[in-house]
Amino acid sequence: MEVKINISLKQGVLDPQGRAVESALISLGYSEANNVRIGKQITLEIEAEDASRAQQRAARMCETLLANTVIEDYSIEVADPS
Amino acid sequence: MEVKINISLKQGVLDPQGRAVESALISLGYSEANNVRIGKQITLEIEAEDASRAQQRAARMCETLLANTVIEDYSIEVADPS
Amino acid sequence: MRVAILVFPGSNCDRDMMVAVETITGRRPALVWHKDSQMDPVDLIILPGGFSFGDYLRCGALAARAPVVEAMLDHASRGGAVLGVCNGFQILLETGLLPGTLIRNERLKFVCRSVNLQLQPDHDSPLLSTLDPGHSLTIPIAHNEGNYFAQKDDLEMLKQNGQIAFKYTASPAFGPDNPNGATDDIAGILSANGRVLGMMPHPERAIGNGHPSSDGKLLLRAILQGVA
Amino acid sequence: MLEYTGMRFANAEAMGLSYDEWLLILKRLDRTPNLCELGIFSAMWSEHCSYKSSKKWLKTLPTEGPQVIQGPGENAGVVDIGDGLATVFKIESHNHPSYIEPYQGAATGVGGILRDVFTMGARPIALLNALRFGEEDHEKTKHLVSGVTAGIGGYGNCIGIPTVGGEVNFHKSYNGNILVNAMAVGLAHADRIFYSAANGAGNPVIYVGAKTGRDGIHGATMASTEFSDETESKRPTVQVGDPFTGKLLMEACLELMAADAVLSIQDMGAAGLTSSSVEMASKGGLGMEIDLDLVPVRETQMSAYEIMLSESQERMLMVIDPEQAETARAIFDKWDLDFMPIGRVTDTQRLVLLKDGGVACDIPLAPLVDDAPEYDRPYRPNELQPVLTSASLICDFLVKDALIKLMSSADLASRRWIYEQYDSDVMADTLAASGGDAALVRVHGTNKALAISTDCTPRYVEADPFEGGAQAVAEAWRNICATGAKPLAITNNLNFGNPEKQDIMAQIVGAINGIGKACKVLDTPVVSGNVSLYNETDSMAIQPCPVIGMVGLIDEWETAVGIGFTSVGEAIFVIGQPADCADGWLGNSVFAKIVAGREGGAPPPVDLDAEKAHGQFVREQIAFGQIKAAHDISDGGLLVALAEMALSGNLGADINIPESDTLLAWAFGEDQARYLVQVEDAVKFQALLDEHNLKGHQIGTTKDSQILTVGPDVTISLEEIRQCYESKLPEMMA
Ligand SMILES: Nc1ncnc2c1ncn2[C@@H]1O[C@H](COP(=O)(O)OP(=O)(O)O)[C@@H](O)[C@H]1O
Ligand SMILES: [Mg+2]
Repeated sequence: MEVKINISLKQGVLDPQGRAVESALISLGYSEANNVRIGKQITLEIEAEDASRAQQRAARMCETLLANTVIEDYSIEVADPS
Repeated sequence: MEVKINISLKQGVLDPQGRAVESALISLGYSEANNVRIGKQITLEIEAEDASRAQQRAARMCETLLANTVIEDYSIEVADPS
Repeated sequence: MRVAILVFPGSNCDRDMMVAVETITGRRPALVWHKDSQMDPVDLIILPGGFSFGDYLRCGALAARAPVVEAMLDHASRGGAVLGVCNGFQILLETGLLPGTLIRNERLKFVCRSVNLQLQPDHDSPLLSTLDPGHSLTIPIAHNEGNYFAQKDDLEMLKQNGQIAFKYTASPAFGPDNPNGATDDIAGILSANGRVLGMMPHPERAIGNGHPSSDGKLLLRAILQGVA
Repeated sequence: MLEYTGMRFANAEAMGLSYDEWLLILKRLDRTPNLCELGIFSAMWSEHCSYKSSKKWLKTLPTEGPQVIQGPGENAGVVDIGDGLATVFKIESHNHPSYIEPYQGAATGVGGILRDVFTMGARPIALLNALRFGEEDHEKTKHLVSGVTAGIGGYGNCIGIPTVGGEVNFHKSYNGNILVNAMAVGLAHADRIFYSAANGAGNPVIYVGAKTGRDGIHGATMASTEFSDETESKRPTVQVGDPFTGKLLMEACLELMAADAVLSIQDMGAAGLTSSSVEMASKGGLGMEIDLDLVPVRETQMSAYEIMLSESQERMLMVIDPEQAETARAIFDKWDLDFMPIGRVTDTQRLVLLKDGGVACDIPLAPLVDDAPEYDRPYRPNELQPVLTSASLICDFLVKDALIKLMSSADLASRRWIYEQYDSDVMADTLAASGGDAALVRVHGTNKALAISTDCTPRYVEADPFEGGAQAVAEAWRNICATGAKPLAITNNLNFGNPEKQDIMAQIVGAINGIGKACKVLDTPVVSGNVSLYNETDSMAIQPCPVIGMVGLIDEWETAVGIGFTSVGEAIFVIGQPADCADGWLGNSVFAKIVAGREGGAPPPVDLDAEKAHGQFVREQIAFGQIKAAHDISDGGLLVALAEMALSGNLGADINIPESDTLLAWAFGEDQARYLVQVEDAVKFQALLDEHNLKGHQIGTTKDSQILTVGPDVTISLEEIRQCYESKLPEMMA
C-alpha cells in the first residue's frame, strides 16, 4: 500500500529554514508569500492486509524512527488501493 | 491562500537518505516497508485573488527556487478556501 | 592577476581563500558582497566554501539567486574563469553553469578528512594545463553534501568532453576511497569551455605552512597561471 | 498601575523557589510579586544563574596571575598572550537539553558558548567539547551519541569555527543523564575587550539578532532540578539552533565592535532577556527600562513573563553610543538582522518593564543579584576507597590480549567516527586537531599557536574527589606540555548530582579543592567556568565530572611536536618513572574495569610538584628540538600510550620490559606525571634527565616495521591494533 507521511515542525518551534526561504522568495519578487514552513514528506510502500493496518504500522514507524516527536508532528495518508 | 508544495526526487535519482531510512526501518523490524523516498513538503500562504492564480504563482516559485528541476518533481495543492 | 572572491551570508572559507591566494600571488583578492550587482572586471572569480544562506532548502540554492551571481554569470559567459570550492561548487551547479547536482553523502554524515585526488589525464582545461596529466594531489574535504550526481546523458557528455577534472582515488595512506558516494568517484568537474571549475576538496586548506599538505597551493597556482 | 495577580507560595514553589526564598522576595518587594516578577526572581535565583550551592567554594579558586586580563564574572575569561593579543575562552554545559533532543541540545550548546566568546569582542577560533554518555549497549546511547555528534558538527561546521578536540566517555551512570559540555576559544586585541556592565544613564538599549519565541521558557530552572519522567513531559518548547543566523550575528557584532559603537554587550543565554538585562544593569550600578512591546517576537500574544524568560537562540542585548546609532543600524541592516531599540539605561537601580501601556514589572535590582541566596550546604564525604594491589587485579591475561582488549574498548578506541563529522580545518589555522594530546591552533598571522585540551577522569573523582579534581588539571597540563606549549589558564565545567545530598556536596567541595590546589601549584588560574548540578535521574547521580579546559601558548608553532613517531631508529624514553620500576598503579584503571572487570578503588595519587617539573622539562626539550614526539601517559597506561604513538606515526617499536610478576601493572598502570617521548640522541637525553634530577630512562627504539615488539616474546602487528582500535565505534554506531 502506498503511504505518504508528512512531518512538520510543531507550532512554536523555530523553523530557520522556512524563514530563510521566505526571505529569499520575497527578494525574488514573490512578496505575496507568507508563513513558509518546511517539512518532510516520506513516501513508502507498506505491505499490509488493509489500509487501517498500514496506517497503524506507519504511525509506529513515525513514533520509533521517522519523526522526532519532541519537535515534530506527523500525519499519515494511505492511498486507497481501490 | 494555504498552499502545499510537495517536492520529490525524480525516478532514477539516487536517494541515499531514503535508502538509509529503509534499512533502519527494516532493522527495527518493519520488514513490510519498501521503496522509501524522502521529499520535502513546503507549506505557505500566498495572497492571491483565487486558487488558480495561487497555483500559478506557486508553480513559478518552484521553477525559480523551490525545486531543483534537474532532479526533483513538484506538485502543488491549493487549499480551497470555500 | 585580478581575483575576486564572492561572499554570501554564511560563506565561511572566504578569508581562508583570500589568504591562500594572497600567499601565492602576493596580492590580496577583492571580497565582493552578495548584494552587489556590479563588479569590477577580474580574471578569476572564486566562490568559496561555507554554508551560504545556511544551506537551507538545498545547498547553494539561495546563493545562486543572489544579485552578485548575475555578474558572475556575465563574467563566465564572456569566457571568464570561475572556481567554485565546496559550497561554491554547489552554487555553480544551482546556477546551471555546471551540470548535475550534489546530494547528501552516502553515509549521511558530514565528513572532514584528507583525500587523494587524481587529475584526469583527458581533461580539457587551460586552468589545469600546467599540472602533469594524472597528477595526484592530497587535499582535505569537509562536507555533508558532496555526493555528485548527474543524469546519464550529462555524465556521458562530461566524459566525452573531458569535463571531469578530478576523481577521488586510492592512496597508500587512506586506502580505496570514495568519501561520499559520488558517481564515478567524481570530485570536480569543468564547464564545456574548461574555464569554470567546481570541486569539493578545499585547496585553500592545503597550502603548506602548517597544513598537512601543500598540494592545494600547487593547484591554486596552476589555476592562477592558467587564467593569466 | 502594576497588576498584582496575587502570586502565592505555591506558584513560587512550582518555579523551584524555597519557602525562605519566597519570604525574602516578599520582604524585598514589600508586596507580592506578579507572575513576571516571580519568574524573574526564580530564574535569577536558580542554581544555574546564581550558583547558590557552589559560590562559597568557587570563591576559593585561584583566579589571578600576571597573564589574567579578566577572570570569572564576565561572559568568558580573558588571558594575555603577548603582542597586544588576548585569548578569550569558556566552557558551558547543555546536559539536560541534549538528553531531551540531542541534535538541537548540542547545537544550541555550541551556539551559546560561541556567543559568550564573541560578546567579549573576540573572534572565536576553536571549539572543543567534553561528552559523557551511558553504557555502550544502553538502548538510548546510540541515538544520543549520533544526535549530539551531528548537532555539534551541525552548528560548528555551519558557523565556520573549527571543532578541534574533546573527549568522550561511556559509563552507566550517564544512562539517563548525559553530559554535553562545549568550550569555545577566541582571539581578541587585549585593549579591545567588551564587557557587560551597562553605562551612561539615558543610553539606548538595543535588542539584536533573532526574534523571540516561546522556546525553552524556564530552561534555567529546568537545568536546576533533577530529572524524572515527569520533567520529560513538562519540558518546554525545545530551542532550535540557527547557526546561519548565529554566523550573521557574530559577524555583525564583531563589525559593530570594530566601529566603536558598542558601550556594553551581553548575550541572551540562560534565562534570556531576564539575566542579560539584570546583569548589565546591576554590574553597571544602574537601572534599565524596557518596553516589551518593542521586543521583536515571532509569535503572537506573548506575555511579559514569556518574553522575559524565553531562551530563543541567537539574540544579544547591547547599550550603544547614541551618536553611533545610525552606523550600528546600517551594520545590522547589511547582515539582515533585527536591530531594535527597546529601552534605555536609567539610574534608578530598578528593572522596569512596560507592556501594553502599563507596567509589567518594577523591581529593585539589588535583591536579584546581591540577595541571591548563597548556601553553605552541609557535606559528608564518603569513605575513601581502598588502595587495590596489583596482585588483586592481575589476571592471567597475556600482555598482547590485554592490549587488544583495551584498544578496542569503548573507553579507549579511536574517536574518529565522531571527530570526522566535525570540520576541524575551517579558518585554515588548525595545526593539530583531534587524535593527539592537545589541539594546536595558530594565532592567525603570527608564529604563535594556542594549545587547547579538555580533560576529566570521572571515575577517579568519584573515588576521591580531591585527587580526581587535581588529576583533571594535571592531565590537561600534561596534554598541553606534550605539544611544547606553556599552559596559561583554565576554564572548568563542574558537572555533579544533587548538592542537597551530603555526599554529592562533598564531591563538589573535594573536587573544587583539588582543582584549586592544582591550579595554584601549576600556575594555571581559573578564568571562567560553569556549574551544572542536579545531574541525576530518579535519584541516581552521575559520576562526578569536573571538566577542565586548559589553554596554553607556544611561541613558535614550528617547534611543536605531535604524538606520532616521526623517524626510525630513535630512542623512546619514559619520563617520570624510575628504571627499576616493575609495577604500576592498577587500581581504578581502565585495565581494572575492562580486563579485570573491577571498578572502584583508590585512584593513582597526584604529585603536583612532579607534574610541574616533568611538564616544564618536556616543554623545554621540545623547544630545544631534543624531543621529536611526545605523549602523556593517562588512561590505559604506558603500553596504550605507546600503541597510540605507533599508530599515529605508522611506525613500529621494540620495547624492553622489566623482569616482573606484575608486568600487566607495569604495562597498564595509570601512575601520573609520566610522558613517553621520542628523542634523537639517547645518551644526551639521559644526561639531561640526570642533570635535572628527573626519573626517566630509555624503554625502547622506533622501528621501520609495522610491529610492536614487547620484550623477547611478544609481537603485535600495528595492523591488528589499528583494526580493532578503528572499528570499535563504527561497529557500535552501525
Ligand atoms: N566552575 C566555575 N569556575 C569559575 N568560574 C565560574 C564557574 N562557573 C561559573 N563561573 C563564572 O560565573 C559567571 C557566570 O557563568 P554563567 O552563568 O555560566 O554565564 P552565562 O551568563 O554565560 O550563562 C561566568 O563568569 C563564569 O565564568
Ligand atoms: Mg553569557
